Amino acid sequence: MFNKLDIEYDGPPVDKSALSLIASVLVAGLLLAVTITIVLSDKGHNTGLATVITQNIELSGVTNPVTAVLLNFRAYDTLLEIAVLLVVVLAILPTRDHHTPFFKRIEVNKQNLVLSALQCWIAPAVVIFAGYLLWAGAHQPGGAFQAGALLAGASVLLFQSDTYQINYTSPIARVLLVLSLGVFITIGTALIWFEGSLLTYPLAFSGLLILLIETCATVSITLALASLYSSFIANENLSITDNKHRTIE
Amino acid sequence: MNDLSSSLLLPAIVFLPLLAAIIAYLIGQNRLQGPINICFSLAQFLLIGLTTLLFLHEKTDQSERYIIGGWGAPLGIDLIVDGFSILMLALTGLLTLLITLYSASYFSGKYSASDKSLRFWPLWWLLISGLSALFMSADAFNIYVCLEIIGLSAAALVALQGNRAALQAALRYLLVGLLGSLFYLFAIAILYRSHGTLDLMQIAETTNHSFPDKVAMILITIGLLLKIALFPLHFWLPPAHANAPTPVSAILSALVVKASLYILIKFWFDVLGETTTLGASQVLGALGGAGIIYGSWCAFRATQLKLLIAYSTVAQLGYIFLLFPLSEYSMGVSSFTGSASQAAVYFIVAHACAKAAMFLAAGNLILAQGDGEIAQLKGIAVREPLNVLVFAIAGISLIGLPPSAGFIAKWLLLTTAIESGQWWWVIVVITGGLLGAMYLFKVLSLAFSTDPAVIESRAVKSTAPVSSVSSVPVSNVMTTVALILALITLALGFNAEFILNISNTVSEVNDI
Amino acid sequence: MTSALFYSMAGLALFAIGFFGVVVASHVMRKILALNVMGVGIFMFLIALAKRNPLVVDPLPHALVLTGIVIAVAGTALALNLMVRIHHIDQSSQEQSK
Amino acid sequence: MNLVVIFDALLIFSMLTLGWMSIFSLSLFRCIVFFVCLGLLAAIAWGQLGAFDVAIAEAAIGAGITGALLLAAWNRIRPHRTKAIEPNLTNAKTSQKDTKEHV
Repeated sequence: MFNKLDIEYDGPPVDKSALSLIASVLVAGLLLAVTITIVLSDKGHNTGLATVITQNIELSGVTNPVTAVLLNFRAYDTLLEIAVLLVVVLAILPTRDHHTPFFKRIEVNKQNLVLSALQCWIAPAVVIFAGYLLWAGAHQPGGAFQAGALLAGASVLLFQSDTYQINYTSPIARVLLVLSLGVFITIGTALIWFEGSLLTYPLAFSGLLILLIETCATVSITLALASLYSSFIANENLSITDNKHRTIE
Repeated sequence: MNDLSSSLLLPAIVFLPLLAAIIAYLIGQNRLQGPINICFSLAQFLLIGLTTLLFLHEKTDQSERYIIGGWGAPLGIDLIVDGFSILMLALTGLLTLLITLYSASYFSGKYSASDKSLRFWPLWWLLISGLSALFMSADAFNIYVCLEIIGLSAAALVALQGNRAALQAALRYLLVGLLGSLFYLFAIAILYRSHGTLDLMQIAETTNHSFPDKVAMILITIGLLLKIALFPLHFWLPPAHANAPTPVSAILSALVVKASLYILIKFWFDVLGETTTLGASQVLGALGGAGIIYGSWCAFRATQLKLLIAYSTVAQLGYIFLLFPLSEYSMGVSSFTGSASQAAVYFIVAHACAKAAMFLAAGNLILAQGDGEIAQLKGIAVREPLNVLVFAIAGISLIGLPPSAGFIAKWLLLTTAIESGQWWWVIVVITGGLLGAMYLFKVLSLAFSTDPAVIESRAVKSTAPVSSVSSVPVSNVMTTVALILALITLALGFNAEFILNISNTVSEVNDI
Repeated sequence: MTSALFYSMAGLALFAIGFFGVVVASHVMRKILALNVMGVGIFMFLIALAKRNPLVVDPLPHALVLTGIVIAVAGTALALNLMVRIHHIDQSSQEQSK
Repeated sequence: MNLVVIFDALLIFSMLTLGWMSIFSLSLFRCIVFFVCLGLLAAIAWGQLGAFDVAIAEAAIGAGITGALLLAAWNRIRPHRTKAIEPNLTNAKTSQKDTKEHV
């Protein structure tokens, strides 16, 4: 079923071989029928972990339960999840440093009016709103991932034209990309000394530490998502050089 | 309270590779890259070794838990270590050390483009941290995250080679991996719905014959079988393992498929053990048997050396799946105890060492020959005697001839099959062994052929290289690492009691 | 019958549609889209599951879904990158043969 | 109450349709657009279910960033790009921008 991997642009949406088609219709239908029966028949556990979480929320340092789960109760998951994002960034970003500065502004004569208006007005507003989301994540919906995604969206907008450029392979970008993972690991390990267990926040500082980790996470996630986007826009040269290398088969 | 559950050791096993990944990424192109990574791998090996020794020393009859964040099971995430996972961890530590040594010279710029190493090292360490985290995880969703780290970094490592075949193999591998994880995630959602917790132990305590648990088990099995590449779902494995850089092939065959297998065994026997049925385990066994025959046959017909070894992995995975019917039958109730589980554990260890040795040796031979065609290997034993020796030792273990780890593993499997009265598996195992002997001797007889004309023509060819095939002298380090792995395979065969003792611990632990 | 039940069934249906698409669709990008649809289906199932008791909202599945969304975007990016690189190689080899 | 049920039913129905069309539409571009719409509808549905955190994340990441990535990749593999690159392969950056305008 994965033997055929088309990349040609045009082509029928469906693989022509009818046998696999019928088989998969059957499988998918069966799966659907079976699982729907479960949902209808089984009552299951009624509330999950909701009660435990509400009981412990005061010990977590934040009042938004989702943030408490993400960055306190199940912080280890979040740490590994940031590692997942790092895997993809490492796999995609060009390896060679172009030796241009991290952030660059180029004056372009001919400007797209709509785009520049967006850059001037919307982008700063998005940045402020992202900051608000990050800060508000402690007690109401919001948090590092949403803020990071918003900022990444803003930067996609900002770097659509060539006026601003970010070099994602420069040393500063490297440091910022691994910042959240590094800070997370450092805090987590340091807490073993102070509190005796991994990622155990002391009650008095937990809110502060969570905010610190979230801020770093926002920076890294923004940069990671924006660099993923930029790799599709401008890595033409990279993939050409990649092919030229001698490969050992 | 004992040392292991309160000490730094368990989280450090996950965090050290993460730290290594960060540092490897930050220092970038540097002469120190190799030495630093070797230091990290040594540290990781020592950490895991210390953990293993502590675990064996304590001789606990229970699994050890490490509580992260001080919250405890339903709310937070725990790390858990029992006999089986300590064995997998020890294997990870050993292979990390040896393959890192190998890669340090493989990626030193002599054999591959230097900027490949820039991508390789961070991804390598993230893969290792994913594997270590997986073997210690006690939380169903945490396992999902670990599986994704492993799947994504493994696909990225396969793509490192950069040619079309490797990219296509990596893409297929990635898509299959994502599909498998989605099935697993769906099963986790169903489990959480009916049990209200994500902790494996707590799910195991409340599990019963209920319908949702059965469906969850089916979904988990389908998803993980996709990732393990059991027979009808194996299509992605040979190209991915054959087209990856040599050290990556070694770790993929030795550990990455075993990681999914580990999770499947854990769910099948420990967590959702009550939902499994005799029929289902016979089906898995039958698929494994078909995999043995089909994989061996494809290996016999392969023309590329690495493709042959990759198909042999498909066959060897089939042997491990015989565990499911055999253990079910011997115990009446499915549990990870008894001789079948010992055989499976021994098989996993033996195959990991032998297959890693074989891939490394094959990589060396291909480097020396400049070509991956099996037909080109004629008479190579004269020029690369040590690597051919490694290949032969690993091959003996894979076939299951004495004295090797593979022999003991197969012996255990055969005796279990006979004891439980399931004689048909004996036929499958013996046929698989014969087919294995056929494809491995095909390679070896070519390598040892001492037809003087051939050697002469090779010598002439090597003095005046005309074609695009370029041969490089293989560095001593790379040969030595392969040799060490092969010797470990032999030593496991001579000194069977050592591992059997550990696997005794395994069965004791899982008995509880 | 609560609305959460409807939504969880819709999630299951999306999962099935996505799985069907992964198996049947021929283009890589369609397969990637189908995997994402499957993901949305599972996330929907999880979120509906968090609301199955109309009085209590269970925040744990929400956190799981947040993690899952980020992982899904990471996997999608890697798959798209590999696809683009294969396409690039195909294109340059076509140009060379011309 | 009745209105809410109708709203839910409409939402679910349109999501299923969009899910189907985002895989099986004839043109890849439409597939991507439908997928982004699916993400936005999913965000609404999750808001309806009380998961505001996830709704924000889905709208921003699931629909926004994924959509942008898909569109960028689509732009790289669609056929007429070959003609745009050929004349000035050395200066890929500008041709990039030219084709960008056509989107």
